[in-house]
Amino acid sequence: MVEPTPNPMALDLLRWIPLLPLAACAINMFFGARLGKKTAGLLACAAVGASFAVAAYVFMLLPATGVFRDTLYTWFESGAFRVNVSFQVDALTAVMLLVVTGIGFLIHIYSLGYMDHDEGMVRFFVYLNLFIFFMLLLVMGDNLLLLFVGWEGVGLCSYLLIGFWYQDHNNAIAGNKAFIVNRIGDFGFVLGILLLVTELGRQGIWTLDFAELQKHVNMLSPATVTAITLLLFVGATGKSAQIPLFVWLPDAMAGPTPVSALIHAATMVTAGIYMTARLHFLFALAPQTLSLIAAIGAATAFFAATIALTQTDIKRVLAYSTVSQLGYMFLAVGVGAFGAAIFHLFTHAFFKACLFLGSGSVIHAMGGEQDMRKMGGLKSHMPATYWTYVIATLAIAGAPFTAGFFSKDLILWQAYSSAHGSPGFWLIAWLTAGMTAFYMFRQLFMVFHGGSRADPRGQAHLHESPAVMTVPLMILAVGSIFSGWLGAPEYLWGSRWDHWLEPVVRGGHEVHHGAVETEITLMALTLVIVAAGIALAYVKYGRPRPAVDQGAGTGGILYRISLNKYYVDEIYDWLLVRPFTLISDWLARVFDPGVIDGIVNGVGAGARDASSIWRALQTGNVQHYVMGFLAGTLALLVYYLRQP
Amino acid sequence: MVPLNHYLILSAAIFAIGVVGVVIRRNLIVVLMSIELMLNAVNLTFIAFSRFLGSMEGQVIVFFVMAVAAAEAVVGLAIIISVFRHRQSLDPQEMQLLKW
Amino acid sequence: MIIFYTLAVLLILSSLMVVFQRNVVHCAMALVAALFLIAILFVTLQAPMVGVLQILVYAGAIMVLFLFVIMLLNPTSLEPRRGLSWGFGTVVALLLAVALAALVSHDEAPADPFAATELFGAPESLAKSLFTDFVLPFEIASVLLLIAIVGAVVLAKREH
Amino acid sequence: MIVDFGIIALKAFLVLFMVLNLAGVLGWIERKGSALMQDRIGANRASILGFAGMGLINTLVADPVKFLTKEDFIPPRGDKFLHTLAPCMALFPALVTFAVIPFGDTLQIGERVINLQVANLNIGILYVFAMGSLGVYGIVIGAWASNNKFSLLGGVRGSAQMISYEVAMGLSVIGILMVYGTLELQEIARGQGTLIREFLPESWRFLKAAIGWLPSWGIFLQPLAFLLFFTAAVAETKRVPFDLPEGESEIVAGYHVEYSGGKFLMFFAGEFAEIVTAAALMTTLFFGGWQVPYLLRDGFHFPWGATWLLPHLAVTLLQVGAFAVKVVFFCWLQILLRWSVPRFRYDQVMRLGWKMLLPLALLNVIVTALVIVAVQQL
Repeated sequence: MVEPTPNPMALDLLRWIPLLPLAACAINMFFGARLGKKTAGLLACAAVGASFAVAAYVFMLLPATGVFRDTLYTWFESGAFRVNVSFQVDALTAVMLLVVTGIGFLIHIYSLGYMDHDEGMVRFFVYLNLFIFFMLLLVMGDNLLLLFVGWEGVGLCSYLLIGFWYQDHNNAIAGNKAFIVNRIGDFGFVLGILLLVTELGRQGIWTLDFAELQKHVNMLSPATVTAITLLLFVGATGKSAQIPLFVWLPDAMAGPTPVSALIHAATMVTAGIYMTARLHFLFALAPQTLSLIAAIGAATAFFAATIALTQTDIKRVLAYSTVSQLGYMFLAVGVGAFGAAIFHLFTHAFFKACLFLGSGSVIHAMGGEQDMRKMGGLKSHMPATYWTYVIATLAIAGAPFTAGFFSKDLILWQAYSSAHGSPGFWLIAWLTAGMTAFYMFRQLFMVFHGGSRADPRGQAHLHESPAVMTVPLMILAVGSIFSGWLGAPEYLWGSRWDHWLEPVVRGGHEVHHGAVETEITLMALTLVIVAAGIALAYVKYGRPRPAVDQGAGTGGILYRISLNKYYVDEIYDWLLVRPFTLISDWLARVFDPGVIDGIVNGVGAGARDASSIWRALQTGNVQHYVMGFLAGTLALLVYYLRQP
Repeated sequence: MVPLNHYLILSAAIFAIGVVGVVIRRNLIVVLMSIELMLNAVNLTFIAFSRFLGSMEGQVIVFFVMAVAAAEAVVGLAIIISVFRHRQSLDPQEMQLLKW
Repeated sequence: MIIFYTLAVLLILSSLMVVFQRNVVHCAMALVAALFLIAILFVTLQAPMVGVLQILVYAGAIMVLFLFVIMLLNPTSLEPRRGLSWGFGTVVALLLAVALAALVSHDEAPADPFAATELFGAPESLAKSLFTDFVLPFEIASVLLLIAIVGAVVLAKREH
Repeated sequence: MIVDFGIIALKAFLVLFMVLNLAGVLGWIERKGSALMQDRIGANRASILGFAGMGLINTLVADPVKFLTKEDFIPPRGDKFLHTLAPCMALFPALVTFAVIPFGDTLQIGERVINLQVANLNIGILYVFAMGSLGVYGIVIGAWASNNKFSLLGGVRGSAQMISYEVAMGLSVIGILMVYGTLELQEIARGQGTLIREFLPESWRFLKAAIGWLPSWGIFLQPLAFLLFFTAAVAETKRVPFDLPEGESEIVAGYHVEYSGGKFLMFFAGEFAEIVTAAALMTTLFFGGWQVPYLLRDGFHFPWGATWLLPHLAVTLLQVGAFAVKVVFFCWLQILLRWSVPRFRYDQVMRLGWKMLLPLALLNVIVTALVIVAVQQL
């Protein structure tokens, strides 16, 4: 069912894409202190910019159905099983490359301004470069193991960056939470990889190369494939914050805002999507898994959206919206529309990064204040931020002819029309779209419109961010409009996108297109609910009024549930954390001292008692030893004398 | 001319005397000296053999034995000094801490 | 002939003094004497080089070191009377002597020495074999001595 | 056979006689010389029938008599045997060393060729050092046997100092051995009979022209070695500025505090004998021994070509005389030194020995080896 992928062309250029950031990271790590903040930051940006240039160049070179490969060396080889450290670039990877390096570059520049006052700036850029390196490893690795290395690496960097301001205990806690939750997911991921290897090995195929896998995947029994894909998906839920492992992402907002933009919106959290798309040939063979993915995606999307409705922390709103958008992507994956998923990933990277950076700019202006209830009326103070924010908001809400519009509609349409899709999925996604529009505009109004609710000193402090921060915002804003136009539906100028990704995700689900008028109707419906959402937001928050937050159905049970995020954290705490801590506590206090130490000490004591007799021989007196030595020599001599 | 055996017996006797010193003396310095005595007994055998078998190797070996003996004496005496500093005594019987 | 036996007797006497003198310095002097006698034996065995080295290294350096240490520590109290061990030790040692003698002296041992040339035992020949066949042991010995020096300094240095 | 033994015995007696008398004379030189330098009159009391002979009577007659007639005191808690043995051990090495020092070339009487050297060992120089190394015992044993804290201190100082400087001394001579390629002192002395140009390769014309005419003495071929050897030798004699073991002003009289009478005389004589030994060694190793510049077996051969033939006996006498003159000169030099410089501090002595002489001597060895290799290459 799968034609062999075209033979890869060697291109030594590739290795520089990941290696440049790594080099910058190393330099800053060892000499950053001496280089000074400015130089270190510029160096980091330069490195990422350079690798972006290379990536763009490679992108130009890349023919429609081509694969570039650059093998550095053989990592390890045991018997027939051989893993290379080698990079490959095909259409899918190319897209990811552009997103990672491009947006990464912009965010680096933005960070120059944002982290200006922070004395940990050098450390920050070291982490950031390291993250870029691992992310590139993740998307460029030509085998599952390399991908996994990158996967773990980005997890590590995310941990480091969430806890960047480790002086505050809560940040450290948040970092731990993210790391641990990810570990749970990664555990499943590892199991999946192992299962895959062993099962294929059983068939005599020892490999992890994607190309090889694609060739031989049909050797596996459906049940096995289902198991593997499920396990892999567990990993994906961890990394991409899906139910049930999404809880870490909102807390991850403890990190600096550029980090939230880069890692927890644009790139890392999409690793799960990328992984599923990369292994689409595998997932395509497991319909049950796909439907589960679709269900979870839809659920997450809806669920997160409902939480986002009521959050008051500017970054948390964005965080939940990220979760929700990721849900969209998984929904698309679930219905077999990998192309659509990647497309939304692509556009989402732009406007979500823009939103985060905008919020960062706002926080910067508010002097660290993140509570939307204390904001308002910033429009006049920071126009650049405001307008870019508006554009991004429109984009994510799915206003016509913005990026979000195209990608989201594509997903909705696929959810409805594709073989795995169903009206149910469409309905959920549709409602979610409405809520998205509502909470995004709620945020917009609360932050930028109306009168300022900040205390006088804060008002005095208000200022537009420097160009180094606003310029990236503008670029991203432009991106969040036009990046979508690549994937326009058939009834408009038609999609470059699918054709572009065709060769890669071919063998995924042939998306059979339904009737165009249906598609248009659905699109219209979406627009309606989006408009409704916006209108509602305006009614509730748009018009200037003194204290905003008390509105919005105060005290409503639903409101409180949503505000408290469905008490998920508390539930997990009761269900998992508490028992776990109790058990380990018991082990530490009772089992370890009693049993483990008991055994160890018992052995020691036994030896000691057993030796109590012979110990007397060791008098510690050298001359006694000499005596024994002498006796032995004598015995030997006598023995030799008795020889004839 | 003196036969080889006599040299060997002589050195055997000296060696044994040295052993006695090592075993019975309760003064580390004397013990060390007795060891030197034993070494010299061995040297004597080497030289005697090299003379009677007409090969230089014996003398070469003695050369090395001397080097080793020098090193051994130096380190041994250094140890004795530092031991004596801590416990004003040279009696090996009083230095029995190194046991169970 | 006579030389050898006189030397032998003196040698044994002085060695006995080394072991059975109770005064450390007397022991040391007896040992010096023994070493000197052995050196003379070496010379009679056509090993003048080694003999002189014996005096130079043992009598000249090592024993002086011993005396130096004896004086440095100057153990005021004479060593305690020997414990039970000494009777046993002597007996065992005597046995050892007998056994060794019995072992080493067998009949086919050459009675007459090898007809030595003029060069035998001369510095040239010794040096030749030292620096050709035994060059590696030679170097190792030098390293050993270096290590010994360092070790001695470290050990004996008074820790401040 | 008998005659040979007779000759050897004669040589031995001659040497001993010369050395001991020289030692005695040195005592006189020391006292009167110091008086001269310090603008005193010095020993002048003792006289026979009014004849004092500039103190000669004092030092050569009165002093020995006084020493020999004094009570020989042995400390009560001391060790009688060792206390008596020590002075002998102090004197013995200094004297036996002379056995291998050549005081002249071969003397030919009839067809009998007599080597003007008591014993010709093929390991001569090593023998010298071996004997020298035994010199320590005199001090150490004497110091310990007198059971006196000052003498003990002196003994400790002495042993440390002598061991330290023996090392430097031995290493400083290695260069000489490399240059003349032998251990035999007689050979070394003969090796110094030629001119430096013999040691230089053809290609070094300028150097040959510049210094080629010098006699090939050790001092010219190994100047650094001489300085080192001289210093070490003076230190070995335990005289000012290296008289730490005695150090009157610090530890009364050091190792021979408790000595009097004949034994003290022996220490005294031993010290002067050591001076003579050192002088003789310097002469033999660095100043051509019995060589007279340009004097060969059959007479003088000057570098500019002139020759002046002499009879064998005259040549021999000249050479022996030259040897004697050189030795006396170096004795005088050492005594001069004693009255010219102050005493080192103990740490200074150790630093000088281990941190200056030793490294320099090693350096000298290395450089010499390199030069020799270079010369052989050319």
